[in-house]
Amino acid sequence: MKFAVVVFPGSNCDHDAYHAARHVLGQDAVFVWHKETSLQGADAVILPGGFSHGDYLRTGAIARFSPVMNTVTAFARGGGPVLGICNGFQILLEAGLLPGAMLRNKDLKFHCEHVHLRVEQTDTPFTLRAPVGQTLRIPIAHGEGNYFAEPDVLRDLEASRRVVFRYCDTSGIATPGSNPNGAVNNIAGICNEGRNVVGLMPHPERACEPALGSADGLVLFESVVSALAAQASLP
Amino acid sequence: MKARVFVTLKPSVLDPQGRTIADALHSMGYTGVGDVRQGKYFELDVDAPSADQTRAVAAEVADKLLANPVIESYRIEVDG
Amino acid sequence: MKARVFVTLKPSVLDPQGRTIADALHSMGYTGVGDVRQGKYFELDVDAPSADQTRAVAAEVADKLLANPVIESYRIEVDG
Amino acid sequence: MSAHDSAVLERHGLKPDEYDRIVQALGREPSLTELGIFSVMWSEHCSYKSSRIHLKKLPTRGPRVLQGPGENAGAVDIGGGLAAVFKIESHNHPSFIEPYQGAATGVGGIIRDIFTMGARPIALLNSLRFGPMDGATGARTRRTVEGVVAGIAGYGNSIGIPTIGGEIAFEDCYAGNPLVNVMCLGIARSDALVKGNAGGVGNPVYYVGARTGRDGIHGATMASAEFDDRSAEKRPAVQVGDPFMEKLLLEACLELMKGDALIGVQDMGAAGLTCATSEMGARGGCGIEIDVQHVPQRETGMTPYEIMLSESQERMLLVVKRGREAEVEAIFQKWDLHAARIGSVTETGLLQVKSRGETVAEIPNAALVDEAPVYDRPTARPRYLDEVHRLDLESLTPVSPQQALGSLLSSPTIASKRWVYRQYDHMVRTNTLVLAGMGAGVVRVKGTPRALAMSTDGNGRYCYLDPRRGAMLALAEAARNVACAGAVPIGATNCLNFGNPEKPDIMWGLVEAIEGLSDACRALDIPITGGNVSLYNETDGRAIFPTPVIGVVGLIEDASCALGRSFRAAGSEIVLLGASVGRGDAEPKGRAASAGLGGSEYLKILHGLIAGDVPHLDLEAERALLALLAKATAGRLLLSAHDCSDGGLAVTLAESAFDSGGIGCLVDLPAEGAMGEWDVLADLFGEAGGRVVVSVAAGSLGPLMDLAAECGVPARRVGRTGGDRIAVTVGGRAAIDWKLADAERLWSEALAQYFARPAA
Ligand SMILES: Nc1ncnc2c1ncn2[C@@H]1O[C@H](COP(=O)(O)OP(=O)(O)O)[C@@H](O)[C@H]1O
Ligand SMILES: [Mg+2]
Repeated sequence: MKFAVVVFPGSNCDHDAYHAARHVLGQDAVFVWHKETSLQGADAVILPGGFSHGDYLRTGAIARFSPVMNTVTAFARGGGPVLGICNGFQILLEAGLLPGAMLRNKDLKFHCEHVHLRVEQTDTPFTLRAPVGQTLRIPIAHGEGNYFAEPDVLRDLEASRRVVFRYCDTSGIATPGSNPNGAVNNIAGICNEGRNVVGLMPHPERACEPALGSADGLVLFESVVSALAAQASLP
Repeated sequence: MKARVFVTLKPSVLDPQGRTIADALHSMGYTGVGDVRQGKYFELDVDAPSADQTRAVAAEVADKLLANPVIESYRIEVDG
Repeated sequence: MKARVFVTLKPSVLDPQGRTIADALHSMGYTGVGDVRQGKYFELDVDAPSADQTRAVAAEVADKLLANPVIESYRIEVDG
Repeated sequence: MSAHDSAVLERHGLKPDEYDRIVQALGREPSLTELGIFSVMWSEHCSYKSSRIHLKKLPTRGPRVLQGPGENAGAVDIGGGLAAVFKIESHNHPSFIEPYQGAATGVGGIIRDIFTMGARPIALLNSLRFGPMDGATGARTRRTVEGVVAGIAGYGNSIGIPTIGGEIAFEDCYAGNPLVNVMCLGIARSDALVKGNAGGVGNPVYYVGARTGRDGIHGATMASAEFDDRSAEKRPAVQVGDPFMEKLLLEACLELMKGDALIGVQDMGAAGLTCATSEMGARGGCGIEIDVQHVPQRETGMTPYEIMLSESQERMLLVVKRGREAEVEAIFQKWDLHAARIGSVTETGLLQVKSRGETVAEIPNAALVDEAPVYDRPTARPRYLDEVHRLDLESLTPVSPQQALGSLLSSPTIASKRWVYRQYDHMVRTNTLVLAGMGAGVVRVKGTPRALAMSTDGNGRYCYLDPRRGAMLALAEAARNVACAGAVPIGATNCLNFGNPEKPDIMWGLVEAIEGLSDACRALDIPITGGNVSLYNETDGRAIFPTPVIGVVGLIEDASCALGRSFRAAGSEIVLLGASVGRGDAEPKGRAASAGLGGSEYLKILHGLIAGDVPHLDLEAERALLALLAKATAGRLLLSAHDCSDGGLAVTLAESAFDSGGIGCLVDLPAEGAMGEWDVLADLFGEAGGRVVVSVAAGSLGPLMDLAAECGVPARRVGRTGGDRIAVTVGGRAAIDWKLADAERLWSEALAQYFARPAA
């Protein structure tokens, strides 16, 4: 299968996502410049981490106007799997493909460290290979990952089981102490109603090889490969 | 003409920056300062013939780009 | 009373944020918007008996904490 | 006498005899613009006029050196057709004025030096010095630390280069003069290193990046008679960094460098356009003609003087091949950058500056770059040295080892730096093999089996007591650190932070340090490929300690052999490599003890003393130790390795247990004869070089001991990992017995606690 890694000006985890898809997973992967309008026939789209447009104004605020976002939106509406990682998640929020918004981390500091995530939902293309409740050890690296949504939106997210990842402690319990940024309900990642668009603040692409300290992030990429293979084998 | 756009977090949104500043001020002895809210402030040079048109452009720009309606609201002032 | 503090970069200090926003607006077709400058905006609830005293507290707080005198300047408005 | 009165010369920092040399070089009186150009190029910062003759003493050659000092950065061969390109630079003064922006623009500057060489930057490090975190200046220091750390993070994180290492120390002398040194390393194809040369008469000269403003125009040149009264306030002394702009420049330049349209490139750092044009012209032996009218400007009404001297950030100067303009412009266009053609290469050897066609400056490039004044400044051994070497331990009351360890672990210099490195994205680019805080920074080189380890080290306290040996110790420590990670040191860069060189005692320290560094580099076979000199680090006449900071780069042939500092398994054997105890040598008791504790963190923290002889160093032994570590790591004999430095053996043992997931240790150090209290303290807290604590699986103990004997390195099994305590005895007598979790909590929270204090 083929991954499209979208490159915005200021993306800086684009090479990392590409490396994970291509060299660790052994799948096909292409970079798509933000001014392009074709996804080059990709089966899945990754909006990578970084600081698109310097994160000036607001994270993801300017990137969502890039020409490629119309294509990504159409791809998402058509059910294509889209993964937004960190800045990619922020862009999905700004673009309205996912609900809510990001605030500064509650201590106003950038945090780069490994955290634990509990997989809450496995009926998304990016989590179907992970058992519910599995705890993943994956790094975060962000200054604005404090997820916020109005109470009614939040109720809806929870009721429709669209919180995909929650920050938790080593034993899988979502505690205040395991919440690195103040995100409401310890939310680390969510999906859309169609469940094909997933955004998360932690960086699974940084946790795909034991040499880097964890390979727990690999399951997200393996899941989408499986999801697409399953889809392809349908009549 | 010059338009000024003030973007603030909606009252329902917790403002971590404002909170931190308020805490710092209290610990510095400024107990008379209660709530602090931090927002953004933009000055736009708009090439428009009237104050009304300047305001209209600024409002469009604020709606589309400068403010995120999920968490923020804005106010506009136009010079002259 | 409410004090509003506007903190802006001094005129000749580079404002990368403002420039990036202006560039974005231009590529979105807002060619009538020229220069954009971005600053910070604070609302303080000050427990002081008069507008003058509110302003004085706000100025002190701006000097000490809200503005970085090396690159920024500020302006204060007091309600009422 | 001259066209410019003495006040003008003074404001430009030019001495009367320097002015005469300018007149001689030009064969006429300079215009004010020309004077400005000379003043920045002949400034200490650009010309190295006080240090140049001494820097020549540094060994800069070696079989791996592809580029020594003289270009934007040095480069060493790392095999597989690749080069590691690296350099360190200071941004001390700007960081004191505005900590966030000062540090951020320092990072931006060093990154540009690396990618101008055609290398993709893959790692950042730093070395920071601040005043004490408490006391009268504590609040200001804490604000400075917060700003500097946030600035380094803000720039590095945004541009996407991991900050993988560094060091921070706190000392009174830096209260009015913090040090911010930043290092960057990149990878290039060794046959495609790009130089800062101009060449090819008629080739176009391009300007790319941020528009020029009045920021950063040399302070000394500010309020000259030609300017109106308000110009000073229009000109901020501090620049604001724009990492987004630099990210675009980085990607665009690297894309351009893949082709062959480029002749040479240089960033506009110190002395801006002036330095870039004249240095590129001088290196290429040609002339450059520009018209400042074509320079993109951010402010209106800028004079040629201002444009030539502006130090606005994120700007590059390029010379490209004639006929390839469209191709070059298209690449920059893709990245939303505008490449402005501002002039061309000439055969004259002159820097010709025009403004709307009219010549405003015309100076031989060689006069600016190669013929700058060079001084052999007088030196004198400072008198304070006689005082500080006296150390009478008998007049002090010894502190119990356990209490001393607690004080050291919670002192800001030794405490965990997690509060700092958590703010740095140290994992972006997915190469980081040894996470921040776990020893030397280690990044793999994708597409090869290799990895690079790097470390920055300095020790102002040692250099204050003995600049020569202090500089040697700094190099040895940096080398040892990369060796502990499994690497062979292959090159070094240095940043020499000193006070006013016009003072003979400061100059003496500078020369001593350079000579010491040279000797150590020769002895350990580590060439210096570049560096930076930062002088005049003084506030109110008080100079900082002499502070050479060394960055060493090491090569790991098999990335999977990379090691961290922490124990990995309970029940492994702990071995001390190198001389067995803190005294380091076998001098008679008593004197030995004082020698062992001289200059130590123990003396400073527990007794408020900076005194004594600096720690022992034996370069031959150090060399043998490096060789042993290389063989032992390549043979996968070791589970962890951590060198003894600040705080001595006791702190090294504790740190080996920290971040291990709760693996304690049981250690017994050998006693020699009757041990007095001071002997025990010296063994535990003395900082003699050349020692490393390693842990090995039981089965590897024999092979390691054999290898050590073969390499001529003393090695002694001193204990075993395991349990939940740090327990150390000396000659069987209890010295330290502490619950690991308690010690680790103290160490890991100490620094953060300072920042939880009120802002005030
Ligand atoms: N302490 C030093 N040791 C060796 N080389 C040095 C030292 N300081 C400066 N250099 C070399 O002198 C040259 C000019 O340095 P510098 O002016 O700092 O470069 P830049 O123009 O990039 O700021 C560089 O090649 C640098 O490596
Ligand atoms: Mg340079």
